[in-house]
Amino acid sequence: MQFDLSDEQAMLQDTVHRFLAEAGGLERARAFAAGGEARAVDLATGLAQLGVTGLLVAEEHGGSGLTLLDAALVAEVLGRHVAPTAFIGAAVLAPMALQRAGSRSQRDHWLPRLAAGSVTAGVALSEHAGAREDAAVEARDGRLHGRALFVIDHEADIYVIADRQGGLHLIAADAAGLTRTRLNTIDVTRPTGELRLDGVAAEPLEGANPALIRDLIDAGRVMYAADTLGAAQEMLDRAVAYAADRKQFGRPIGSFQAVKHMCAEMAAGLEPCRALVWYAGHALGALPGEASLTACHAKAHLAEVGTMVARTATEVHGGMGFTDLVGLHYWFKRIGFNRQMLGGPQRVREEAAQMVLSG
Amino acid sequence: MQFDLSDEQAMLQDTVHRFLAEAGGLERARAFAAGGEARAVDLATGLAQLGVTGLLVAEEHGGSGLTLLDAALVAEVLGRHVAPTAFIGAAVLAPMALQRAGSRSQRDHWLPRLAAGSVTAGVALSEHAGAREDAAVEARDGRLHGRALFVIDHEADIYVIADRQGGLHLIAADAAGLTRTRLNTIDVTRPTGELRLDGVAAEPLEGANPALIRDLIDAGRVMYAADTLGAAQEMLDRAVAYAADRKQFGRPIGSFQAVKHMCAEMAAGLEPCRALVWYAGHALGALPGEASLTACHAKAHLAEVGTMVARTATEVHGGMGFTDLVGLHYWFKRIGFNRQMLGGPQRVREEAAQMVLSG
Amino acid sequence: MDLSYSQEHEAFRSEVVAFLREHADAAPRAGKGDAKAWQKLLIAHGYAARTIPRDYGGYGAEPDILKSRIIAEEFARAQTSPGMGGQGISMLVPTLLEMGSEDQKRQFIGPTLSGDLLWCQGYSEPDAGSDLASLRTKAVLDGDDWVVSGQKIWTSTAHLADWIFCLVRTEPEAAKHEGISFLLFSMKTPGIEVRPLVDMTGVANFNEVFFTDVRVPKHQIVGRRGEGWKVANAILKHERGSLADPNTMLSRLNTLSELMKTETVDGRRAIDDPVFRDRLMQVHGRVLAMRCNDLRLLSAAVNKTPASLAGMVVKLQGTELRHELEALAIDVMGEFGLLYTGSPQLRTQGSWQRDYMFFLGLIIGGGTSQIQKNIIAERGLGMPREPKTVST
Amino acid sequence: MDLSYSQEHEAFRSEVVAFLREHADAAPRAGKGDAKAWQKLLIAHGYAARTIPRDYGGYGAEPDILKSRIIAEEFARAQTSPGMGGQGISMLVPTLLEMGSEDQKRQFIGPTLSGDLLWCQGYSEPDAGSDLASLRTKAVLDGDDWVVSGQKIWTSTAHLADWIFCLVRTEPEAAKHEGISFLLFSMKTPGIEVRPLVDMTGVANFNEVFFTDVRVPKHQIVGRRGEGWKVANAILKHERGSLADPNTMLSRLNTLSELMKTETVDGRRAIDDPVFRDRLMQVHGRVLAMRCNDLRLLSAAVNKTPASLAGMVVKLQGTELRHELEALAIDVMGEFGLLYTGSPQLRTQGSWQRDYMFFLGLIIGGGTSQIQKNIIAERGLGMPREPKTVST
Repeated sequence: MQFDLSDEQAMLQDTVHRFLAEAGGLERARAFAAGGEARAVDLATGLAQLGVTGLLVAEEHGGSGLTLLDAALVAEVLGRHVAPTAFIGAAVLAPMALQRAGSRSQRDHWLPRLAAGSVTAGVALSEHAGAREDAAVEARDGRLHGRALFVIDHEADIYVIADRQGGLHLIAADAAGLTRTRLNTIDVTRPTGELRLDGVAAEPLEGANPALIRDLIDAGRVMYAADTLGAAQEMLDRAVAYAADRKQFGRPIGSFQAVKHMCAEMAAGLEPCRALVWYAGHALGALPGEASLTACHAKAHLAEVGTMVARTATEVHGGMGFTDLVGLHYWFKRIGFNRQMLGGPQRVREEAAQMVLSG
Repeated sequence: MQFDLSDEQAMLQDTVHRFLAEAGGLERARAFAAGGEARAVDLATGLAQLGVTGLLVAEEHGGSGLTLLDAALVAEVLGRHVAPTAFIGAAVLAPMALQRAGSRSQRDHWLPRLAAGSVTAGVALSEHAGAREDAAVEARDGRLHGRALFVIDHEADIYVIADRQGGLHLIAADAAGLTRTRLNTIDVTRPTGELRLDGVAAEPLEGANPALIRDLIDAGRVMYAADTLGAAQEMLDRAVAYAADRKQFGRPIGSFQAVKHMCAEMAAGLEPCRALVWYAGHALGALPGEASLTACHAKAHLAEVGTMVARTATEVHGGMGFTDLVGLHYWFKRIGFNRQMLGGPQRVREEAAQMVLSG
Repeated sequence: MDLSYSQEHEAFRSEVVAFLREHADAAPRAGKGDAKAWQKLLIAHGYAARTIPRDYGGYGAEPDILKSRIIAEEFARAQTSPGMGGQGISMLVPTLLEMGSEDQKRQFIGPTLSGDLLWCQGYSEPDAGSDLASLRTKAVLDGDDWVVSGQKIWTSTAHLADWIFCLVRTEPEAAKHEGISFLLFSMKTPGIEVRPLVDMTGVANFNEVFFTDVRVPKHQIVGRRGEGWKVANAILKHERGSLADPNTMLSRLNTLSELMKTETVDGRRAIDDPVFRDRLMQVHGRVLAMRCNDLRLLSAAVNKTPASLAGMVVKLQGTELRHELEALAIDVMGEFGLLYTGSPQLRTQGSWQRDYMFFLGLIIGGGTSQIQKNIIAERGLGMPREPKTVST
Repeated sequence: MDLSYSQEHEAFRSEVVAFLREHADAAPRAGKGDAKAWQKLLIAHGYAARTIPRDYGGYGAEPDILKSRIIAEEFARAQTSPGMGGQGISMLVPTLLEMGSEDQKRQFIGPTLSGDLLWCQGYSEPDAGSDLASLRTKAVLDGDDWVVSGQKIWTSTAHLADWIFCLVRTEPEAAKHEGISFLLFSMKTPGIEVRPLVDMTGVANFNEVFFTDVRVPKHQIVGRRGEGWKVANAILKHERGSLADPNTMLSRLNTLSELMKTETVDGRRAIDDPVFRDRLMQVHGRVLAMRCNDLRLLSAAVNKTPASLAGMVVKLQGTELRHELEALAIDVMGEFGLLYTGSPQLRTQGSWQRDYMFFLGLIIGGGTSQIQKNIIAERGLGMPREPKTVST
């Protein structure tokens, strides 16, 4: 009985943390935001070398065959550093899809490339977590038609695309009939986009089915929850540090009870979230009967607590939190982004209700 | 242009306030709670003498012909003193129903008695604000059948009863076929009950129709909102006073920022409620197009703010707030009672949504 | 991450289950049955007083947090009394083990464990709540006796207790934390008056206790004169967050779900109302988070790793969450949610309103939410303490 | 209770409506058109600078709060520019009228009203925010000039302004509130550097302003040396809660309702989702309360009756409420709610995200919510001030 991170897991987090800190942390995100890069190549390369891209890929395909909990732990660190890099689509959902539904030859071809980071995959399945504007993808005769919104890790070489029936397909980014549009969101660290598919030739993943789509969405939701955990923890830490440093009325503002209680409320809300994210990450692989429900709850609860922390930490920073100077808004916006992707809290709770109340 | 109380209205509130304070305020409620009295006769008599029972009754019938806003102002004072006395049914809804739907002879007979307080009327129409357990009253051949729950001012001589179709009927408390059951609620200051009607002979109010039922419910909701306003204001005032008096760590607890901010949050939430209740009370008579909507909003918003104040004021009182010693729970429970009667906040908001979004 | 139990622990669980199958009928239920006999049986099998040395009347096992958890889980599952509780067993016994004299251990622990000696706790006073160390009940040495005068409040079982463990001021000249001593004395001593303290739920869950020249033999002190604060803090260490137990909350939530399937408005079930469903799921998510947090605390205790912040937030979050859960149930029932003791249509014995109020009491009691937040900020997050104020 | 207007006021409303019908085409719109000519036309008709004496370039009418409200309402209804705003007109002019010398009034008020002189406000500093009186920008008298050095922040129109009204420390030896003076000077004076301050919305809504030996003629002081705090507070009195205007909120809420009729998930309109409906109505109820509160404040101002607490809560409640309204809109749009500047599918020009952040800025700015709560508690409820702390 051990409900805690293993030494290996702690080390994994620490390794990724140190790499991102050395790569510049917030400053790297700022540079990315300033524009000019489609992808932060240095981060992508470095993370690939650390094995992050191959985390979930089996060892036979050049990965390290770790679990979705390990992936969630990495997502947490990426959130903590507002890292402007592909991950949830490219390193979690795409390898999962290929591994579970790809043919032998598809796996042999793509998984080593994904693991090495030489190919980056975007993932289009948002419509299965609530289709906006009636967007949908239809597969007919080996070709895809329609429109996919809010593609995860949009700046990619290939895309894994879910069709309306729960099938999955691979297409190349330069395929004929594909129109890619970047959707500028508040979170400049994670490019998101729209795909318009006008009879695009696609390679089906034959093993795909609605249950796999469900698993992908569960996994994606836990990753967003974990990312928010990291981002919110960082905002809280910065608020506490700022409150110790900043003086008004001749004393650190952190010595005022109002500021203290704001920080205590953030900590009280956030600390149990850590265990919830661990549990939900663990359940994805190890507790199939609980995985969907805990994924929904982790996603929704972290969305709510994250929003509270994002706002409160900004308030603790006073005017400085509103400016670009301390860059706190990068986390604020990342948390806001995570809240809506793959279903806002209310939608996700209704899914949970259906599981709990029908069961 | 004057959005404020007139001198007469301020005087009305002050008169009722002074009477209730002299009658013992909280101690009178305690004595009532200790049991033994079906009605607090001293309060009923005194309020009748002050004209409270005849507030809405026309002068020709011995009342003072005031407005529903004036009634709301009285409800506020009754809430402030947790007065254990009939009002919303006996002095507001029953006279309204009789005045609007009664025949000449019914009005001539009953209104002077209601105004004088020699007859007290209970009102049964909760089913029109959400029927629980499928309770309902059917009128057939001049007789009433069925069951009415949560009768307002249950300890009465006569009852005004709404049937399922929106008709209204008068019955005597000692009518054959009537079974009255007291429903013990958390709020011991306002007796509530259930009527079982087994072919009870009833006198119809011929002018009744669903629009009048709607108006009665609107008026009742504003009265409950006003009662909560008074109760919450009293809780806030007591919390502020207690915080000034109570010392811990060598200083009044009111000098701690945490306690200060709890009080400030109560005040910030509650103060705009006063204007909302005024407006909703004024709208009942003067702005027919807005009356239903503002009644819903006043009811729901005061329910939410009232709940927050009830809890926070109790917390400011620390352990003392939890005991019976300072009696704070009488207001706490009265606010809790007002929250649910004639529709909890969520139901009432859905009614508001239907008005706003269809309009 | 490994949520499974070892073979040894699984075997232990089987043992407990077997014991319960055989003996559960002998357990007291709803106030009926021989509680003391049951307690003795539990101690004999190591299901109560498990780690207390045999010399003092316990079972004498090595501490094993998982075994303790297994015992608690299986007794809860079998809905069987886990033996006696109360402040004597949960707070005084561990304290005596740590700070008591050998004589005190031998005299008090055994009878306390067996239920022959019931205790109450004399801590809070009307003017010493959050600021407990400012307590004023005084004890003056007169010959071989302490003479105790003053008043305590929030004394939960004072009307039933045989003895009291009590904080008193013995050194009026010393700094406030250093003038306190920790006395033990019989509630039958002349000069003690117990008055029940009715609270907002309508029940006397607590008492006030008045002392007028109560004579306590000099040796009935734990620790030395002026060490009472230290002794009291040793006790606080043993106080459990069990009142905000997430498993209880989860079962309460299930009861609420069932209730929502039967409560209707205009013929529609509450469970089919999307707004109530959403509120229910908000609470559910928060309860799950607290349950995972609890698992983390258990694991940290087993593996002796730190999880201090995770522990510090339990009381604050748990009591608030439970209060809100009860509030939701009341809203679901609407006007029926208002009914209280004595009403024929009462739901779940009126427990929703009662617990709604009782958990507000718990938010306040045992360190108000404001004090909890101070602790989380200062000890958990290392934020600066408030500067000393100029006394006025 | 009488919400009707008198005949005189109804006649005045007709006048305003007629004026707007005739002239609205000449008003500047979306940054286009001759703003100064429009401003002059408004002053000439008494729809701007209404109560400022004619001698100083105003219209010279008696104050009439209802007429001012009617002007505001009708210009808003006609979606026509109500003339120039800005800190010069809204804050400096009233202050000069109250505290300025005759020369200052004649020199500055006219050009400010006509838009020929734009002002910015030099108050906050990096280390003087909530604790404004601790500001450190200093001015030292050297011959006939003040020599100003230091830094200001949150200076909203510094890059456009011709002049600045500025708080500086002139008496370093005096108590902190008594060492401040209020200076006026040109932003073209040598030694001033303006740096735009980009905020979380991605726009430079504010600036930092740096002063290096800026020489300001001695007579450009309002009030006397050391009276700056008094002068500043006279200004604060004139600062309006217009940023949390409930009528704006109501119109924003209507825009949101319309949006909810077109946003869909899985083909279902957001407006048909009961949980969103409930949240919308919660906000609606709160906005109505603030609107009624506003009516009460208007009435109190007209009738010169006190409504101090009702006024004190406006900033706190209004900014929080608006922030939550915007948050609801983002949730309603879901992933579309994330889109920001430059996206083709952007809703309402991205204003929901922008205002969500901007109103968080307003919660913080102009006295954080924490400071607001202190004020409500101490001045509104008369609670005891925090005791002085021992300085460390």
